[in-house]
Amino acid sequence: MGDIILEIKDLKKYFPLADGRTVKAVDGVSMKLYKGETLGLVGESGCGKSTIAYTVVGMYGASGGEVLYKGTDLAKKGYKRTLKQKGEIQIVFQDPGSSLNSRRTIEKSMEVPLDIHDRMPKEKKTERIEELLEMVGLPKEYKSKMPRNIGGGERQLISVARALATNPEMIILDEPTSALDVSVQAKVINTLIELQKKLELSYLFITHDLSLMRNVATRVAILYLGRLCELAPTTEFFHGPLHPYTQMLLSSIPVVTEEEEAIKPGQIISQGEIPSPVNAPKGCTFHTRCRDCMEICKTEMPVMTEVEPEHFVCCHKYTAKQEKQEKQEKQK
Amino acid sequence: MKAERKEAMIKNWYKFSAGGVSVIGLAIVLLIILLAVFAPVIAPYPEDAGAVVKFAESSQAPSMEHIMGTDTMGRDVFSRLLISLRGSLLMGVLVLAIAVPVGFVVGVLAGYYKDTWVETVLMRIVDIFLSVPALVLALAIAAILEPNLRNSMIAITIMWWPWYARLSFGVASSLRTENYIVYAELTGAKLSHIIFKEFLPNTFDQILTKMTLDMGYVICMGATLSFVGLGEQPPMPALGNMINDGVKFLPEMWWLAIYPAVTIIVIVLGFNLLGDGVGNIFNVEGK
Amino acid sequence: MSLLKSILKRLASALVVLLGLTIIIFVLMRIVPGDPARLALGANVTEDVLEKYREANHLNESLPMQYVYWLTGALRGDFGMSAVTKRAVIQDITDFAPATIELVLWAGFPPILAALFLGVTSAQHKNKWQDYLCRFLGYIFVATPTFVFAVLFVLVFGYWLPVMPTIGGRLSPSFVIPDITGLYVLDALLGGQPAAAWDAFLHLLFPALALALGKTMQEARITRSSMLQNADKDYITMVTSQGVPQSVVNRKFLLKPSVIPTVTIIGMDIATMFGNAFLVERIFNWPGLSSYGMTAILNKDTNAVCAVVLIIGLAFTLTSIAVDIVAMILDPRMRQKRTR
Amino acid sequence: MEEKTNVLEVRDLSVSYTVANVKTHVLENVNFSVEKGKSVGIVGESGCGKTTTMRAILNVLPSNGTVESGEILYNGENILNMPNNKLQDYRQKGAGMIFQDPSSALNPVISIRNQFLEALKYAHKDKKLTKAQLLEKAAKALEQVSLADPDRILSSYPFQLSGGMRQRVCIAITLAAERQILLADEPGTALDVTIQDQILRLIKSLVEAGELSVIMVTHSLGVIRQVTTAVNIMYAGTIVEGGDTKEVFGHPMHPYTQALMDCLPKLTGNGIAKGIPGRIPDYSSPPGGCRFAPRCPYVTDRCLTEKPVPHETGGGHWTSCFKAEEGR
Repeated sequence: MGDIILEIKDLKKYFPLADGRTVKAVDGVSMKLYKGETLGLVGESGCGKSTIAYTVVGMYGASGGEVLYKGTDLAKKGYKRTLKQKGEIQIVFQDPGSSLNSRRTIEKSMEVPLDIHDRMPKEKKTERIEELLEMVGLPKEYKSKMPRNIGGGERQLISVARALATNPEMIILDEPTSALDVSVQAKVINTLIELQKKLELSYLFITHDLSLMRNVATRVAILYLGRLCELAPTTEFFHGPLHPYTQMLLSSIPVVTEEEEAIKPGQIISQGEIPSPVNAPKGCTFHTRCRDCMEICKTEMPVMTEVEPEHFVCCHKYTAKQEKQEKQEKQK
Repeated sequence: MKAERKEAMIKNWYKFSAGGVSVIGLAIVLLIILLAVFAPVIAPYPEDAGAVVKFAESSQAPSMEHIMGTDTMGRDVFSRLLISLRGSLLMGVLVLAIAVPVGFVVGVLAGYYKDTWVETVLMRIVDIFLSVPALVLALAIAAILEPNLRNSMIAITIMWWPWYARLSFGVASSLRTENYIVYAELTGAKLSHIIFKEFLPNTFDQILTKMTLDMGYVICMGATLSFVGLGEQPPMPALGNMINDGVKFLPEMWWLAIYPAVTIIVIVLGFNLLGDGVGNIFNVEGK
Repeated sequence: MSLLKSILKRLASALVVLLGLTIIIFVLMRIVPGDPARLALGANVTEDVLEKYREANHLNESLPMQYVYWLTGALRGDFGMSAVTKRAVIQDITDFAPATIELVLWAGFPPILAALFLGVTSAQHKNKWQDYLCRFLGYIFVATPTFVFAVLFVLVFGYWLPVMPTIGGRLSPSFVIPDITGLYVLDALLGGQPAAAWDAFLHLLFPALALALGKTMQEARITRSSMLQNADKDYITMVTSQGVPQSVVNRKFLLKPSVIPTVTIIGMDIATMFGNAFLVERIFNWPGLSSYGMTAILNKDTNAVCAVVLIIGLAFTLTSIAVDIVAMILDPRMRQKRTR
Repeated sequence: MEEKTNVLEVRDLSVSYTVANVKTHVLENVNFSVEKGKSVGIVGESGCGKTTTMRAILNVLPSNGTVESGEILYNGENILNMPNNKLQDYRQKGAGMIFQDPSSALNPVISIRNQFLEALKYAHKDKKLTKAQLLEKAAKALEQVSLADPDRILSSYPFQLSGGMRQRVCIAITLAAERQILLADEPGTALDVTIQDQILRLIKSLVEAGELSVIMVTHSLGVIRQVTTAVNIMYAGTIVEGGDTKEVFGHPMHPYTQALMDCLPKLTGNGIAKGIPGRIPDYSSPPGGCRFAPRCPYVTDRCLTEKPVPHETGGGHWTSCFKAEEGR
């Protein structure tokens, strides 16, 4: 593994509600992002995946924990990000309809980061914009088009090009293709992969689509109700998912081929509903839907355990096993 | 690119003229502007727009010589009407030229800083101005100041900006979570960039539509003030004071009040129809 | 959030707004050029008298203190003396207010039904003659300033076709009716005098029409366009596709969401009517608050102007709260949003 | 083998819209049918005419849409020229639709309870059910779609529910009517995958119990494969390939279907193809020949001028493509 570019430590983000209750959107999440890798952050609605992204990128402060970017804690109270950091951490949003100002040309939209981070004369700016468009595989004539005149996939590519304008080190991809058709998604994803190789970018890829992560991510992290359930290198993750929620998630994916069917952990029928993050269940947040629920799960929060190298699970089933093993080893 | 623009023009014209009536509105508005601009040339008796007395020609019914008749001082109603258009249009333009930018900035700031004290303070101020009928406060302000055309404009401007603040507030507060705004923020854009480069183009449609409609309503309110003597002072003609003078001679000398009254209706109608067409281009619902 | 809680919240914000209004009014009152004592008492009084007046009216205190005194006075109903009528302003107001209230009530509420009827008819006969007629009249009426309506009515119904009662007043002098609510039509009916009620109604009719016509057509237009817009919405297609008969769809599913925009602008419209009443009352010689206010404005009777503006602000605020409550009942979404 | 009865049959359906005076030919000669107690899927990407097809089946096209030609047969009768009362009857008891967009399909100012009651009153009007019985059906349907607290849901207004809940309410309203045919337009798009799985299982079980015939349109090939036994691939308003679901997905023949399958990220993780170049054609002047021709890697002159017709390759699997027909 290479250098750590981003480390999140015990990150918490709570939102107070008008009626005095709080939504614990992110409740103690820790993970690392290595340079040049793609970390897939996967989960269903209300799991806090977007909240993590927005906290990292600085849309709002953290309620607790640290966000260490190259060793600097960005989430520290009162810390103001430097312009350089703002340029190095970029984001691509989900909705192609709203990521570009519909009333301004592509060129004008792409000038926004350039004017802030890299002031240059008009001609050079035009050159730079054309270069960026080329990097994402779009013809340079696109610069004078309006967003409504191009397709959703192309709009997302423009967002990517705009993010590249500040020479970022790390890009947060917030469901960049979930609003797109698969034939369009394919082009965007391939472009992202190429760019990553060429520019050594690190991606924090937020999505709900596990099949997509199988093909894109270096490592996959699964979130459920503000907490991390499982974190593992992609191949290992798909061939031996450990957390009961991960297994349920995998088995729920509709697939198109027999080969894929074979990978899915069979016979796990999805049950129950995702509880509201306003009053998340006590103990393990998943225990209300877990088919392997034990007494301890209802009261005690499990902790993240490394069951195999780089494969972390947060579940009493495995912590118990781990302890047993350790005990046995000690006895030996 | 040129073809694309041409296509957009054709499409916009189609949308504009879809109802049919907007074209009539456009024609009325153009006609009024032309008449106002060239009033001194067109008017048969341009000198009648002041303190002139021509007893020989007083109180004549409409005829070939005076197509809208003359008033008790023998002044040509048509000439006075043409000259009064200038003051009315000027009022519309100036009032909006001040009210719109002020309202826009206040509204966008409040919308952008929604749920903070900035919104509370700014929008409460707007609410206060909107808590009394505009006409009442405008009347009060105009009365406290010296009654003349300029002060009536000031009074109307003070009452008019809150509407644009409310409009811009609505747009800005719904757009503030749009990703391009968030992106500009995160990349480190200045507030002025966000207001004028991001919000302004998106508020433009609605503002332009409302401005077109409001031209008519501002002129109408100006006429109302001058009707009660709080606008342009006699002997200078204004739509309102001409009607007021004419009312005293109803019903015999009906032409004194009726022509200016119809003129106001036509002006407001023209801008209304035009505004509907503009709204159709942008898919904005008029008032 | 519960309906009650939303209403309370609405009331609280209205209170803040009214307080702000008093500040504006006070500032207006104080920017009048000249010495307020001199303005109130006239040119030919001695410095001694002026000083006494200042003392009595706290005019020597700082401006904020003056405001506090004025506000506490206003809250007790003490707006000072009118320079024109030489009576306590509050007395004038209580005398003149019912006439304006009666006028605005008639102009504001019954025409809503007409507006809804016209809007719905227009929408259901889209691009037929009914629709064209409604839209044509709508354009013309909306473009006509209220005072022009008033002048035209006086001309047409006063002189040419004299159906209007002799100009001025609320009731022909031959009738005497009990003073119960101050609303003459109602009072006459309560007093068992249908002929007087009819007479009072005729007096009311034309001023009320002058106030109402433009707004009514505006409301009709909004109803029409929201009916048409909603008719193509998915939720209408959904019930149609479920085999609910068209008439039931229109009545139960389309009408309710479509009248909400109309209801929400009624508050604004009634507020504007209070303003337009300033001219209408003057032209029709209607002895109301607005006509009183207009006289005060033209004579720079500051105490009276401030009181009238404040009272109208209050009336407007109460009306818009009432309208908001109706809107909240009709539209559950509004209970959550902060209104205005 | 038991006799096949088509409960619904769409024949040569062509639909156009008029937008700003321009006519767009969206659907072109669409043909498919659903057997009693079976499920049929239509897959296609956004803008291919899936929703238009569904609306046409219920005769609720938007006001600017027109059926140019074709017929839609319900038990042998064309619903496009049915008298009003029969059409009403068909909508009440024949076919019902789950709308795609849950945020616009529910009336914003009417409580969920009343929306249920009104719909169910007409759907069950022959049975003379009481209000309580109707509400019981509503509650049962809500439970079926995994909404735990039916009473709370019933007394809510749509804006008080999350997007996923609203979508399930829409599904429940349609299911509770117990019609013969269910038209499901993207029934899982707004739902989380674990919840979507529950809904799909429910629909599948209803079909398997023989209670229901389903036409499901979606962009997700996986969803189609999970629920339906027959599939139609739709591209730009035309159906380009059809047949048994497993067979079509196992051996796609039309270049569009093949490209679509390649673009789909799979759990096996063998990468994603480059995508399909170009965009869906402009419906105001669609290609004269095969509508996929401008984007097709195997295009020939014939494809540009001549419209391909369905060509069966055995086992009910057919495709409209000259490449398959010529055996290239």
